[in-house]
Amino acid sequence: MGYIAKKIIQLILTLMLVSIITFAAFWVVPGDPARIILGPNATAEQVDSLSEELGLDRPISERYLQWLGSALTLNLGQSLSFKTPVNELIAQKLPVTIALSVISLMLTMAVSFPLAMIAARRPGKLTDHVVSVVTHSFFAVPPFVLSIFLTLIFGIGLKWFQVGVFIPHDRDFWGFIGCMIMPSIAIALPKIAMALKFIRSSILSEKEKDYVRTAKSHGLSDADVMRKHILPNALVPVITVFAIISADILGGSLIVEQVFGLPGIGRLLLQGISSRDFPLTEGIIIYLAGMIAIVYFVADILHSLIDPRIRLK
Amino acid sequence: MTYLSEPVLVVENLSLSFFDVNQNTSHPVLSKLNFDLRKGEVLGIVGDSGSGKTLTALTIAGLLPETAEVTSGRIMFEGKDLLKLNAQDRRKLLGDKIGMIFQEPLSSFNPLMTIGSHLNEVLTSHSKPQVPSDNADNRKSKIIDMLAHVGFTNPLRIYNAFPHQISGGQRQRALIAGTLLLKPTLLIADEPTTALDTVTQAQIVDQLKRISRSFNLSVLFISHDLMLVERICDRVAVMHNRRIVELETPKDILHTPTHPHTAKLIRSARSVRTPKDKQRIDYSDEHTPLIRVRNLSAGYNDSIFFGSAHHHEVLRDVNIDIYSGEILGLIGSSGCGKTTLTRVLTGLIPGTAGTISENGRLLSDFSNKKKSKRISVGLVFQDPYNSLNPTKTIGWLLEEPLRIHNICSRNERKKRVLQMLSDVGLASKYQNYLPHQLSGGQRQRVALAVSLMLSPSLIIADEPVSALDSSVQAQILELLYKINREKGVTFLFISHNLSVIRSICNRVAIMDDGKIIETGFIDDVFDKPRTLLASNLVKAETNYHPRSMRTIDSQ
Amino acid sequence: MQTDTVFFESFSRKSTAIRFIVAMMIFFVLTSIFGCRNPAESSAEVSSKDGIRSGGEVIVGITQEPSLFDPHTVVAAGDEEILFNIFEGLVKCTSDGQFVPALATDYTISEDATTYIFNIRTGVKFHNGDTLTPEDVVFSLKRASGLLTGTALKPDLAGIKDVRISGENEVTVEFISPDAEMIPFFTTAIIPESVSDIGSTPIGTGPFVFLEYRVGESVVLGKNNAYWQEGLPYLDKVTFKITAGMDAAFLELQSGSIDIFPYLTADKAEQIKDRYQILSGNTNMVQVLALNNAAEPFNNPLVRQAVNYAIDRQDLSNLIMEGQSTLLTTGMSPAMGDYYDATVDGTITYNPDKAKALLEEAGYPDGFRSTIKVPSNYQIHVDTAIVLADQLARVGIMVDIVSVDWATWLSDVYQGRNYDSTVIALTSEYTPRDVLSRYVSTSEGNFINYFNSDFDSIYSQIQSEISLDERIALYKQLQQLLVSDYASVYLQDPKNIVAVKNEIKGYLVYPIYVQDMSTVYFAE
Amino acid sequence: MIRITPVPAYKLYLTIGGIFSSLILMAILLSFIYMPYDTQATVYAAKFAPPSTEHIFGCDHFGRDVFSRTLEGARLTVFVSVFGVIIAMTLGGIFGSVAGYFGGWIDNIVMILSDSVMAFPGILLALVFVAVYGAGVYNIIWALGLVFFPSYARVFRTGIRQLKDREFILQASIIGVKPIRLVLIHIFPNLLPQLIPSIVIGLANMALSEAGMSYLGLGIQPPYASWGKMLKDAQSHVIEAPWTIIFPSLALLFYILGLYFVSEGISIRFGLGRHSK
Repeated sequence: MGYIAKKIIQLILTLMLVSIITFAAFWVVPGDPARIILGPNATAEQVDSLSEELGLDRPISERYLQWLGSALTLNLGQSLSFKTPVNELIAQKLPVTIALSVISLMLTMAVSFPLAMIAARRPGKLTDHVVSVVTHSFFAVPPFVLSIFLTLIFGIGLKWFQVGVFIPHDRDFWGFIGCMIMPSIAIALPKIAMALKFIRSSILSEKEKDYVRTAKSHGLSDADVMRKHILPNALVPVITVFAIISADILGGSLIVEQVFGLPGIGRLLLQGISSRDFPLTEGIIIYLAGMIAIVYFVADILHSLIDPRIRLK
Repeated sequence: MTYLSEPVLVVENLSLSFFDVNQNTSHPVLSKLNFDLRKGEVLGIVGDSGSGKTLTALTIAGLLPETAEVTSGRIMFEGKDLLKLNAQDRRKLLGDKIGMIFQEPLSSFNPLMTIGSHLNEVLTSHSKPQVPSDNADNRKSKIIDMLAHVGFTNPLRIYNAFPHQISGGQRQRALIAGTLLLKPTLLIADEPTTALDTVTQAQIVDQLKRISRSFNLSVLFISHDLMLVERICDRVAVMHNRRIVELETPKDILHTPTHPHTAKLIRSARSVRTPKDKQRIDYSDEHTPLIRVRNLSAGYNDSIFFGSAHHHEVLRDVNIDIYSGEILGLIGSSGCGKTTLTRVLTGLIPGTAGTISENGRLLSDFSNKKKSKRISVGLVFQDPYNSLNPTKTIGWLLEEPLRIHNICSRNERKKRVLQMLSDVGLASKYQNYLPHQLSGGQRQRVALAVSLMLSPSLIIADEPVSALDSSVQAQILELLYKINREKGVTFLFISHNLSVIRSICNRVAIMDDGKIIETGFIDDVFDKPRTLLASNLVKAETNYHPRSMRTIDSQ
Repeated sequence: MQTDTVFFESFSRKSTAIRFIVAMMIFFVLTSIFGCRNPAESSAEVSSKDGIRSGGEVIVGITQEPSLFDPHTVVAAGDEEILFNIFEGLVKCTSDGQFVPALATDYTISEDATTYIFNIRTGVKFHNGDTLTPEDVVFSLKRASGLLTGTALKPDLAGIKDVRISGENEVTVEFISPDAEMIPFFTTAIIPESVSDIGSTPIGTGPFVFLEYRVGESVVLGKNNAYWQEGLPYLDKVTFKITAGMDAAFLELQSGSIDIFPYLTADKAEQIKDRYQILSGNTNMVQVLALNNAAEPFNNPLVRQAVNYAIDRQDLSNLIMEGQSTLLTTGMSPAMGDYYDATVDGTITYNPDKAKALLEEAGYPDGFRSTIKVPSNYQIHVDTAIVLADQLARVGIMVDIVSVDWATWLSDVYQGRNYDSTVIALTSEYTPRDVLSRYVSTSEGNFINYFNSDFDSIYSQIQSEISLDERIALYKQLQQLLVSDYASVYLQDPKNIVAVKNEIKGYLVYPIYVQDMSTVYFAE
Repeated sequence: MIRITPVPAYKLYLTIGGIFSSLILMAILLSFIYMPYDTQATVYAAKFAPPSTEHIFGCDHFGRDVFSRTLEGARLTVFVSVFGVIIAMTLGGIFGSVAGYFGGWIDNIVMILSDSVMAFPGILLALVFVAVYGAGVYNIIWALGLVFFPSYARVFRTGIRQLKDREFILQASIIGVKPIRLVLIHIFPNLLPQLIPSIVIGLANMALSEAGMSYLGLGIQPPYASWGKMLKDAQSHVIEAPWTIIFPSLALLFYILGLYFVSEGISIRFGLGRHSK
């Protein structure tokens, strides 16, 4: 109980800090939202009247406190440029980003675990080296370049998918998932190298633990030793690594969304920043930071569920 | 009688080597081993680390690492050559016909599984279809029976416990229970008691002995402790340098060693126990002790979050006097507060109440929260592999105390380092070595040298020899002794090995649950222990080495 | 050895975890092959007439997020692209830059150019079914000109004194001062008086009806079946798909998932010409290397002159536009027709030696160091800056390119005027006044800090001048002043290159920033 | 048993890694000594010129020599990643050491601070940073340093917490070593096994992040070349001028794989925190 309470306090403090950092950033970044909305040809009067309409004439500290006050009631305010409640905008875009991240994460796991097991089967041997060199080659290519190549090969060349077609999840759920596959691959490929490296070394270090010898001396088959003893133990540190990877994936979707033309939260965020849309940006960042913090939180809980040494002191 | 029974295991001409992928070379680790093990017999294998005794065990069990290669010989077990069996058949023997227990009882268990599920695995992985009653309930009751059999009074609790929730001795017994579940014919015990404290050691060894008798079980007992092996084994094989150099009954080995290495082992085991003429120390009342600790309490704060702290008291009202020039022994079971006491004495953590004075001068008064001065103290740790910074050369490490206190010129410092190296019996070339290039004994010498560099009035030696091979142990004890006598350095000597304490200490203090419960001269405490704990400790020690004690006494 | 079999044995052991993993992998492979299908096949009912097939859907790629749907407050060019199809004014711009009556059937301008009288078209219906009335026209013009609230939503109409119904289907607009050039501004949208929030429920009289806007995805328009122009539009549905940028859009073009894409670069167009028709037209844009006339060293006319001679406009046009642009000398594009002063053509030519000499004369024999601030969201301006930097380096002017985001550009360069030089395209809607008003010293848009009192006085003269010929002459004088003062370096009027799928016809390229979808159809 | 590896694995790794890394190093050296073409010279006639003896890597959409730009890119990318890592490590080292050494509430504060930074999508922080202070080599280095410092703080903190109670550190503090010397001289060298891999990963991440930022238009300012910037510029010409994307990609691949191989070789050779015994 104390553990969870501590984590929740930490979560709240983190989110507070994140919102303050964002606020501070907006304080120093040049640019006037009203001018951006109206463009260069608008007159000063137009800009002023829009500013007043949007409440931009008030000092930013007052705006922040007001924002904070309503954020505590889970109302993130109204977007300046879209004149729509931020919650509504985020609710529209979040499924895309979450689906993208979850699929990428599953893909990373689905590929990295078997590969890591193959590599760790005989460390230092040819397969091991081949696997790590191949995955690291993917790691060495920026995600947007990977995205472009994937699009060229599978979208334009082989026509396995239609470039730029996006099917909203409320229209056709499986079609929506289908649109996420290629972007997910682009996000997941570099992460696989990272995950693989950690899982492999975790398996290898568990393999050398004394309990493995004990299990073998009890007559367990190698496969059983791997499945019942090595993998569960190897999983413990890997959970943390996957929490970090999840956070990375969330950040990485920002760029990949651009290439694949997915209307995710990342794109909304870039718009928020470039239009100096304070409530929108602040709202999205809080959501993203909250999601990342929750991922870490879940990782901690999982950790304690798997490992009795944390659970039962 | 055992000599007449048929052999269960015959090892013939067994050689093993390791292949180093990085160096692309192969080097031998076992050379032409020959021995046999009869039904119901306990065969001991002793030797220093690196002599090949553990590898012998692993070869028989078939648990060698991938880089190992059997280059010659055969291992006949119940009439079959184990080396000719395929991996699966070999595996089936393990746990069923051949049981194994290991040194480190904590890491021998998968931390994520309960003891019960570990033992259950032994049964399920050897499930025999012809046994109709093989179901979960039966298995559980079988396991609980076996746990009771190895001496657990509350087997159900152990069954449901996770490894970290029970003590080392309990884990080791649970492990033994696991190996016995399928009634094997051969048990390989690889240093099963080394990591345990004296009392538990004695219990486990007795248990093994009893089990061997009641199950008519052949045991291959591996240890570095000649005296321990002597106690429970029918025959002893001495390994040295990859070979078995001697294979005899314990009696023959002890009395008529034929190989020089055996003789050396015996000598070092005995020299520890040879009473020396100890320093004459003035314990009269008018003589102020070097260190006087009064009503010392100390503990730790478990910081939860931002200050809200929970204090956990470890030391309670500790009173202890250490006299100049003496070697004071400190005994106590693990977790009794010995380590905390050393931390407070060395100034690593503050106490919460009480005083420490040096030569009658008050140094620290924790009750008043006065800024305390440290006593000049050196510390020698148990694990020589961990007590030297692996990234620095020996010379650098020795020079560091002088350097940071800016004690003398550069050249003078170098000179003192060389002097100190020769004082602890190391050649001057070692100053350019890194710790990992040194043996355990050499490192312990360096550790002692480091703590001597600032000429402290007190050196706390925390189990300084327990991690070393017995032949090296004697040398290090000898060195401590020499330094105590020649330099007049005072020692607080912490150990759980009572015979070591007895042989080198002037006085001994017994600690339990954060308190000093008994202090006195060695002979007084050992012959007429006043407290129950002290008498238990002494009893365990004498049980443990009955014959060796006799040997010492008879000389 | 023994561990070889570990992995494969674990499969045979039917570990749930591994089965799950395998199932996931199969799932991914299958979905990646079959998952994504074309969402909608164009369903078109055929009503053939001159090879025009009525019906069908078209996807138009755009790169900017629309922000406002209120036609009177909209300023961003990207928004007007879309709104052109929803709203209409009394007059309408055509693809050749003419203004023809739309919701007005005809109009007359009084002799003194202070009164405009419009005859309102009858039988026009708004998208909500209401009929267009003269009251709607009066409401719309009053709203736009600020007669309702006091603030002119359309500053160009701020000179309106009164709007009134002057007869059956006749609306009269009175101006405070004479102005003969107001017709283009009557493109201002006519909106129904009954709709209170036009921004969220855009209802107009245009050929297409607003259906849906999904932030970051698309704006969807449907056919206005009751459109007053007989037979138009042809298409059932138009989707303006918001892409993440030119590069993302180009990938989609290559795969064919966008039907029409404007503002393409020439070399990109070259790559897709087998599937797309490449159309091009003038944009009436003035791309300029704007020099801050108030800051060192560009406050020195000699330096500005030197920079003008140091730039090789043809080379720039070749590199950036594959030559698909009109080179400029002054601050107006030849697209402005009669107003353009063709005599300035060729007065400034690439002459690096002269540039160096001028620099020396200006006191910079070894050149100087300076910066170009470019808005990073416009690739063309960044590219232009790269080429300019190279060309300027050849005469000793070392420029660092500082790319800033649009928001920073607006606040630092446009409003703060805190910069040495910048590359930007000056767009103008319809009139020469739009183009040249920004050089008046008091103008808000005069971010280059140009000051010439002659310019100011000629400009004020124009406003009261009624004679068209006189006005044209005065406009030409202004253009010459810009050249002789070397106000900035006028670079080019880039062509608007539009890719249109081969089977789609009827697309018209406008000289203004609009996408007219009413004439677009699928060929038989 | 048949041994398939005649060459020890670490030698193989070090050799390949050495070849890759030295190619990049040579590129940097070459860029200082001899640059075949002005990297910023725009030549219409050479627009999209394919690789030839004149331009061995071909030319880009402005007719700039890709080979020269790749050389310049090597300089910039390596500069950005190395100094980014140095800043991240310095900041992370200070914060992590303080947190790990003192523990308690200082630790809590530092960790919440670094958690907050980590909870930010990294690229976003860099984005805000660049929006405030403008793009440019030095700002990018600072932005990347700031984004990545929490992960280094964690490495240092965990390492120091583990080492702090190790006996040789206790020994050092008993003989009177002051905290700063203890951390710098006695602890840091022992962190190298954990630090070397995180430095390598850090260098790779910096190079990749720079590319990502360039993609969003926040990276290295034109007309200067970094590999990331070149890739971004080249992406729409993949089909007509594949050389504009292939060569910078290869350079990036060599850089990252070279680093990876070298660190792998080192860690196998010295058995740093690994399986090999």
